[in-house]
Amino acid sequence: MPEENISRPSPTERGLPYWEQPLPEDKELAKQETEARKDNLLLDVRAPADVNRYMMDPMRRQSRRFWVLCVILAGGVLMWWGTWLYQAINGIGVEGIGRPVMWAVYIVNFVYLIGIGHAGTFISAALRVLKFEWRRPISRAAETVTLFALSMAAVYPLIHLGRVWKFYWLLPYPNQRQLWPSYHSPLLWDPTAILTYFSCSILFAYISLIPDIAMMRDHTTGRWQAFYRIFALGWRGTEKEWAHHETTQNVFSYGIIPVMFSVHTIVSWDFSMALQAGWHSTIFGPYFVVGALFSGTGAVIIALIVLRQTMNLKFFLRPEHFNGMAMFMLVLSLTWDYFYFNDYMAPWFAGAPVDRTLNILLQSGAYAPFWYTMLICNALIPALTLWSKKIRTNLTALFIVAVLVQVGMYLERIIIVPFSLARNELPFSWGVYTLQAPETMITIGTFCFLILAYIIFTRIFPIIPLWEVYEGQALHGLRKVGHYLLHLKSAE
Amino acid sequence: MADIHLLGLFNNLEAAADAIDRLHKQGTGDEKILVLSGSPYKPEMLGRPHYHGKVGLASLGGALLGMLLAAFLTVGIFLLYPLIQGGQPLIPIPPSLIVFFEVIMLGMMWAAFTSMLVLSGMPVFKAQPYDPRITEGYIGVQVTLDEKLSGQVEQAFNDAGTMGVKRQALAPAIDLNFRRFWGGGLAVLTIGAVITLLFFYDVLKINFPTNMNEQFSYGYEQGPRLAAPAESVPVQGPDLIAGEPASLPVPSSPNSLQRGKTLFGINCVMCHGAGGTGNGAVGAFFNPKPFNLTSSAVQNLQDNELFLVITQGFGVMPPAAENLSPEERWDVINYVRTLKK
Amino acid sequence: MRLKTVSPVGRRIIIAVVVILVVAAAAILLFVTEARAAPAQPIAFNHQVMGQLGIQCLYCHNTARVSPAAGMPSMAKCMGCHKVVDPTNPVIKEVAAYWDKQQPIPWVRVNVMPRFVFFSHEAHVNNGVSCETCHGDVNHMTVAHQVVNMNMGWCLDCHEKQPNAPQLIDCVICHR
Amino acid sequence: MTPKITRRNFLRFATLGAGATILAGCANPRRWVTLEPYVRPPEEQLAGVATWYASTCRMCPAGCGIIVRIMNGRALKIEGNPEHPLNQGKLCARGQAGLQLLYNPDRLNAPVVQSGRGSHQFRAIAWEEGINTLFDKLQGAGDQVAVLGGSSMSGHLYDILGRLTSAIGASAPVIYDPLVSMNGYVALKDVDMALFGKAALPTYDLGNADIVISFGADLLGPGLSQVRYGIEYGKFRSGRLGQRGYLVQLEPHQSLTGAKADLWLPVQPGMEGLVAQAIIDLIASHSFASPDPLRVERAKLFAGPVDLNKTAAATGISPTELLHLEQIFAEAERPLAIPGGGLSGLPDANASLTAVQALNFIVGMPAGGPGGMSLSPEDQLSKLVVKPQPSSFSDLLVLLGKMKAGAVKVLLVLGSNPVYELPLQAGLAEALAKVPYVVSFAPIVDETAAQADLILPDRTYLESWGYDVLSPAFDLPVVSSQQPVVTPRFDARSAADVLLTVAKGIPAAAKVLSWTDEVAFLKEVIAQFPQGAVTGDNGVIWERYLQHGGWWPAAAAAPQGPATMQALPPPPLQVAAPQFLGDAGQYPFFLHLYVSSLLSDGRGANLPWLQASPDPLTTVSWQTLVEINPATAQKIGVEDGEVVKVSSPYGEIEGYIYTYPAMRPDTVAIATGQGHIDYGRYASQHGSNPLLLVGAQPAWASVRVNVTSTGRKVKLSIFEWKPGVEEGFPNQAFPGG
Amino acid sequence: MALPVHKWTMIIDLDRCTGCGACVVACHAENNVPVQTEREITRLRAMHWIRIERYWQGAYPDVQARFLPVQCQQCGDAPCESVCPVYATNHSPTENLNLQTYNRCVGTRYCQNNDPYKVRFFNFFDPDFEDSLTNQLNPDVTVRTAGIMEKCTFCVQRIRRAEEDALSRGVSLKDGDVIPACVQTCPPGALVFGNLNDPNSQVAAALREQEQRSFRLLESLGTDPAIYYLKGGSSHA
Repeated sequence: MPEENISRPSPTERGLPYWEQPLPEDKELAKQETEARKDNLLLDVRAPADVNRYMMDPMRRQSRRFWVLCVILAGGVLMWWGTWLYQAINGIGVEGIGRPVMWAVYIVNFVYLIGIGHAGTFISAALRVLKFEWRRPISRAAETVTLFALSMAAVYPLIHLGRVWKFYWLLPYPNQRQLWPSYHSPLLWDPTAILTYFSCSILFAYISLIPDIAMMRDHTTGRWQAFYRIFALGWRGTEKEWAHHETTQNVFSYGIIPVMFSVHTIVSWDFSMALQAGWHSTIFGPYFVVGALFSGTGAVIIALIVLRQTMNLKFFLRPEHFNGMAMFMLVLSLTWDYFYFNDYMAPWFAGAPVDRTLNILLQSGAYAPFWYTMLICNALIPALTLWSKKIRTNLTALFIVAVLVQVGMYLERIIIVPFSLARNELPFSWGVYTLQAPETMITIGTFCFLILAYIIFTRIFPIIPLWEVYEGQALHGLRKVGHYLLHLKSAE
Repeated sequence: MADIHLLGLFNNLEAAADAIDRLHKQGTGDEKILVLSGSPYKPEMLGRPHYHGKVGLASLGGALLGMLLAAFLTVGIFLLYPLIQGGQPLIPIPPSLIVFFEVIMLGMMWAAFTSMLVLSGMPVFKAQPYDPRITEGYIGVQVTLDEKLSGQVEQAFNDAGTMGVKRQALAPAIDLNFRRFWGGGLAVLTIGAVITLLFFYDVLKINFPTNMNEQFSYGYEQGPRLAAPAESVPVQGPDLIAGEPASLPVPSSPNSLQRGKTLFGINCVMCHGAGGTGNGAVGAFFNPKPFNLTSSAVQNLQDNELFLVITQGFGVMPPAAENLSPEERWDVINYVRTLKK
Repeated sequence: MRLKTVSPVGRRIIIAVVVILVVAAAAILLFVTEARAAPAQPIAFNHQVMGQLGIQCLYCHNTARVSPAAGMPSMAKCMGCHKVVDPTNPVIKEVAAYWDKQQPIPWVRVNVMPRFVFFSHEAHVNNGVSCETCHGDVNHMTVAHQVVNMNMGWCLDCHEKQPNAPQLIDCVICHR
Repeated sequence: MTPKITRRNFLRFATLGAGATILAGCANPRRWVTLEPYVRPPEEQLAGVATWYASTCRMCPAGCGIIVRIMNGRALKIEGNPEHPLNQGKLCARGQAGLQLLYNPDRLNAPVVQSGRGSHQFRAIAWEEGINTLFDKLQGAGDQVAVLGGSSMSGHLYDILGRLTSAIGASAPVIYDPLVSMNGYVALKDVDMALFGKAALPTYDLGNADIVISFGADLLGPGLSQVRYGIEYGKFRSGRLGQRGYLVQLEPHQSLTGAKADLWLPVQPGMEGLVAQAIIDLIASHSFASPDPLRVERAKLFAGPVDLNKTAAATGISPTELLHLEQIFAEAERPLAIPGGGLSGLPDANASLTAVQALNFIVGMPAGGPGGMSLSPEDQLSKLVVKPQPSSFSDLLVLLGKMKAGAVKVLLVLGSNPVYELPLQAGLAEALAKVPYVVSFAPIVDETAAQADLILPDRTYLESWGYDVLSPAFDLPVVSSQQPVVTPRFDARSAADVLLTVAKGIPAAAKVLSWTDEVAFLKEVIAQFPQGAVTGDNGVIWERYLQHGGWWPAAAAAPQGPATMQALPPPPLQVAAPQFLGDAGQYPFFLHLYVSSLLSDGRGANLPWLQASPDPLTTVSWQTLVEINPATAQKIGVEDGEVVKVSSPYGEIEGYIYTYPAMRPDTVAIATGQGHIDYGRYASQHGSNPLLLVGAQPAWASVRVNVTSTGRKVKLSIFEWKPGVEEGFPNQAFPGG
Repeated sequence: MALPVHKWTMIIDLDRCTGCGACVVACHAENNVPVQTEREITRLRAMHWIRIERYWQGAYPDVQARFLPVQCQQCGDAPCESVCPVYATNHSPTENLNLQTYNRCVGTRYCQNNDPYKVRFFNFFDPDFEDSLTNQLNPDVTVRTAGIMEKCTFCVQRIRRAEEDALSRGVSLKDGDVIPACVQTCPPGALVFGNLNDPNSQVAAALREQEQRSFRLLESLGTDPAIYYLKGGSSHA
């Protein structure tokens, strides 16, 4: 990985940067400030040079375990491609679907991954709009989750096509047939929304990445420098550049939030537009959005914890971040409870025949284990644990909770897609879905790709937006109020 | 004397601000000064005027483009090939609204990104006055002015406590690479689009392998053509039954005569001639010559005999059974009767 | 340290892309020739001669009037005339050879259409669509070849012009 | 369907990548496909235009008229012949599937000799060699030749066989297959002979009846004539506006007819006769306001003392129900009693059948009027044409005895598959072992052909000539014509032609069989017919006869009136409860053997369409089910899809449990048809053959069995979602109301 | 000249239907519907464009089977159409049929999810027809390959053939000129087919007479099916 190439100014040179001023003489103040700095990144000022090093050192040094992991994941990806080829050659029948359950794991993965892809943008955009300062170090890690989750989610509709080699018929391109795709169908609202969301997420992530790529360019030599130079686009950090940079980021932040909401609403419409018990519900839009944010936040927490432990980012990722994210997840969990209760209550009360059949199936029937597990993981566990700050800041506990949330949300999608499809108005055509090897392998393979891409990304690009950290640190100061020391943004 | 760039580096904000103030005192205008930093500072911090970008405006324009595209995707497509689905109106409003929203947002954000690059002159691949330490927290103050004034500028920098000054000759005002990048990019896109369209419209035709363009079933004229079972009789019944006179004469109605005329034109004229006088172009090859259908020799024949001739041929005359169904043969016979002089 | 000038990467990219496109286009041209070329027929049949003698298309391809398929004339029909007409012609000798062996001539289809398209000759021929509309001026072709690549858009162009267009662009008109 | 990589798959694979696409595009092998003209165009065969040929269906003995859609010389679709008096354009599932018999991939493409019976070591030979071998063997055998045939054999073949055997002094051909025996053709004829003085199959005017009591007769199933009774049933239900017949079905296991009945009574197996007799006795003793006072008089001829409670206890039909039945029957205007084929499988078959037929006698036969039972009029043609007459099982045993005694040198098997169809007890195996030479004419190697030394593959009915005298013919005596609708696709020759050729060499036979081929023979036979409805104005014109699909008179002959019947003294009537074979303790369940409505007696098992179509009542395909009442299943602790062993005193088979709500708890029902070991790829290795459970054939309906679980379970290849259907509609209401 | 607009309609008399299954096989023969093996059927992949649903009514001994033939209802307002992203299934304004264009289908299988009658069948694999069995395949109907959804079309190939012939002969279709394979073969005449726009057609007459018995399957969904069922009558004695 990239090598240093420049001489760093020594602190002994005259005129230290203002943030390297020594601590106050007053012991009490000094103690308070050190305490505060431990928890709050913005108060723990370091020279940008050191910050750069904190970020770049773990990027340079790869343990053997890392490479082994990469090889294993790559194997998983190959398995996915092989299985996909096998499925394409023989027909989709290698999957376990049959009448009337025509959609199964592939769609479940699609919905789940789209959901994962939501938190990233939300954290970096919404929290930016709301000027949450603690978002700064974690925003890029979250955005990256979005990128790769979305790229995998976008693959699943193709995997589940019966004739994948005809996928281009779903695109609105002029052709000799004079025949276009039909925008009557939710299946075309989907790609439109996902295209918007995916491309804009990429651009959004890239925009905030440019100054840091410039940093990498300045700190590397040879091929790597050429590589970074291309992507830095000649960034120098002039006022003009910074000004455009900020406006663009604001445009994206404000623009991408409604898109994000629309995307998962439209995904939910794939189901709620259908005349299918368990699907045909008006609450599905917000219900899916919240579910998505819920699982997405969990996924980001998992990513952050892993990053912090493996890449030694203790300087950037501090308890305050996990605390905030965990609180956020708790709120989402409660919201999810609310929406799910809505979605459950109406059919229960109305007691439409098929809905009742379905409810019985979930509560006391064959699918009861899944249903109860889902409720426990999504509602019970977060509500019980995340109240205490101890748990919120205890990474192990938080990690376990986040993983359980993932399990719960995945089960939720399974219950919605294949389980609902198993029942309809004519009992003669009821059915069941049985999982088969191919879709299992494809699922595993795609998740391998997701992880592989993520960890390689973290080794090539700074996973922490360093310039934002500077900004945060530069624009903040300390003020003493009585004996308490509080931090504030400097005058704007 | 040519202008040059002078880049003064400062390791803290105050020093940079100080330097800029000194430059101002020397009468160097803000337009000549440029500040480089590793993280965004408010220009006011350095006593610089605020800069107003046009990115917002550009993104509005993008939104408009998006709206046009959306209009085509929905209304345009629905009208181009009007197919009814599920009892919905030809142009369903709510789905169209979804598409409008998404594509407008798409246009807005893409425009914002592009305009950010273009407005700030990126990408730029030429050498610029720069120092890597700027991403280490240093502040760079770049002054562009006449070379002979460089002395006092350096003086100002030193007084403000610079960490070093870099001089660089002025680069050409316009960046060729910049033009190449955007122009070339556009060119590639257009060329690509045009060529793909040629394919899409079969102007350049690929025999794209399609499922089902070959079938398991035997096509209408696909070999091997199997003969009909010998001696079996189809439901339509045989044309001629041994010992039975050919039955079912079609009465000579105007319709029948009209059909007969057409069929005569297709099947008989080339030998028997338009007037049936036996002077057809193909007939010339035959020996004996084709009969003159207007002659009494022909006209005196019974209907059944004519039917037999048409069905089985006569002498060198080939049979017409393959071309004419029994009813059609009667039509022709009716027409031939009208040729009688 | 000194500043390096950056090599014009953009130009390289452009050149690479253009080269690829040119190669692709060249490759495609091969298929164009292949797709439109007249196939080699077992018998060097010459429509022009028949046209000059004023023989109607529907005499040989008679089922076009009554059936979806245009129909190839039976060997009996060929020999019906050619027993007498120009029997010494070498081409007709070949036909006679097939006839003596009582084998059908494996004619090669010129106007190919996928089997999932159900074009009906009778519906067109009996409703004022002339053979030339789709097959070109075969009467003056020495070697029959495809004049239009019959794709869906080409069919639609005509169907949309018809008075009962909204019905004629129905999918079921061609696809079953 | 095991996924396999075909060329199409390869193309699809190629199109996955664009680069591969271009390659596949230029390498697309069939860019130019050939067009093949006819050398000599057959009359009426234009490219893309369908031709229709009329013929006769041979999938069962009923003999419906069919028309076949031919395009490009290939048979594409079979439909009923709308002109045909029997089926009036309609057809059943088996008739529709005949095409797959014609194009069955397992058909023999040449005569074969087998080295070692059952070895499947077949050697293809030339037809001349085959025919010569047969000729030599026949000559060597002298009069020690036996013929075993199936009931759906063409009449002219049966005629030729008859003449051949009688000429060489051999015994007449034996016609046997389970379909006719399980539908009681023979027994019914005997009973009609005894009762009405005419050995003909009864026909029931279901369409015009108002009260129908069916004693286990599955009219709507593969019985006497599924199609005709289907049509009649349509009339019976709503043919006459406002009128709707009332159908009572007595049977232990609900059949299609039971499902459509207005009243379904699960009678104890074998007790239908008792019910019939009880009704007679009641009619004699009561005097309801019968439209016809004669009925009571006639009833008295048969009546004996009646003990309702005893009958009720024996039959499982409560006294009130018996009274109800008697009342509606006696009071009805045009009542009808129909005996089921199952009765013929009882030890005292004739008594039961007589009891039921006596009911029809009592209500009186129609004098030209609608409704009631009449006797099939096919005998009006007996002078001109022959119909394969099913032999009784005793005749079959006689033949087997001769074979065992070594008195048969050559055995010819045509259109029948005894090795599969006969129970082990019949001792066919050792009988065959005693026969030096066995010749089979099966187009597909079935179990019997696998035991033959020489197979001369016959043509399937769509490729061959023949005629069929309809039996039961309803109101018209009909001869249905059979002609090839396609040119033979496989190198098979019609058995009749083969026999005619062989007969040339045998002096005795040559005298009586002088025709060059079967067509000449048929033309001669048909020419003697009187003027018919569609066969031409003066005499019978062969072409018209073929064109319209047969010969039948223009007007219906008057059905047999009551007068002819009263002349006979009715036989004494005593129906006894049947003795079931097998000890009730060891074999607790009655075995209810029924003919599968799709595979019939197993002859349909090699047709994929019939195999894969769901059975109407269980919706299961490809498998053999052991149907038991859910309560019973719970009692003996088995559930759906469990593999069980069904054992009778005579044998045991394996089957899959299917809990069937509409059957008696003390009964086990199994359908025939599956369990082939040969007979083509679609038939073999599917299910098991319930005929192995049956002992001495006459009593095939009176066997007890036991069901024991093997512990294994399988997935039923079932179309319905069984739990859902048992759960009922979510809103608990059948859409039909 | 505008083509005549037909409203093809089928009437299914549940009282007449004997569940014999002739229609099922007739449909296989006419429409090249592939045969599913035992293994595929156990995986819930049976394929029959028309199926006879059998339900049980009552409890032993008063239990009876009820037959309900179900095929594509050719809805006037079909839920399955509007969800197809490629117009593979859409509504024919001329025939008033719910069309399935096999060669356009990409196999999203959304239509089957959204089809309340579950009468659409998906080709999970390529059909395998034994060599000689291909002789029987109907050249007027496309043989579907893997990944394609298929369903009952009211034998639209027969409808089109009749219309093309009528058009080329300059005559108009009469009632009974077109009947699907299932209707043609049904022995008890439980199925009746015709053009409802023609007041003299058999279906129109039957609907007028039997109106009190007629209902449509899952009518409450508002799909406007083109198949009318006649309730099973009942008689007492």
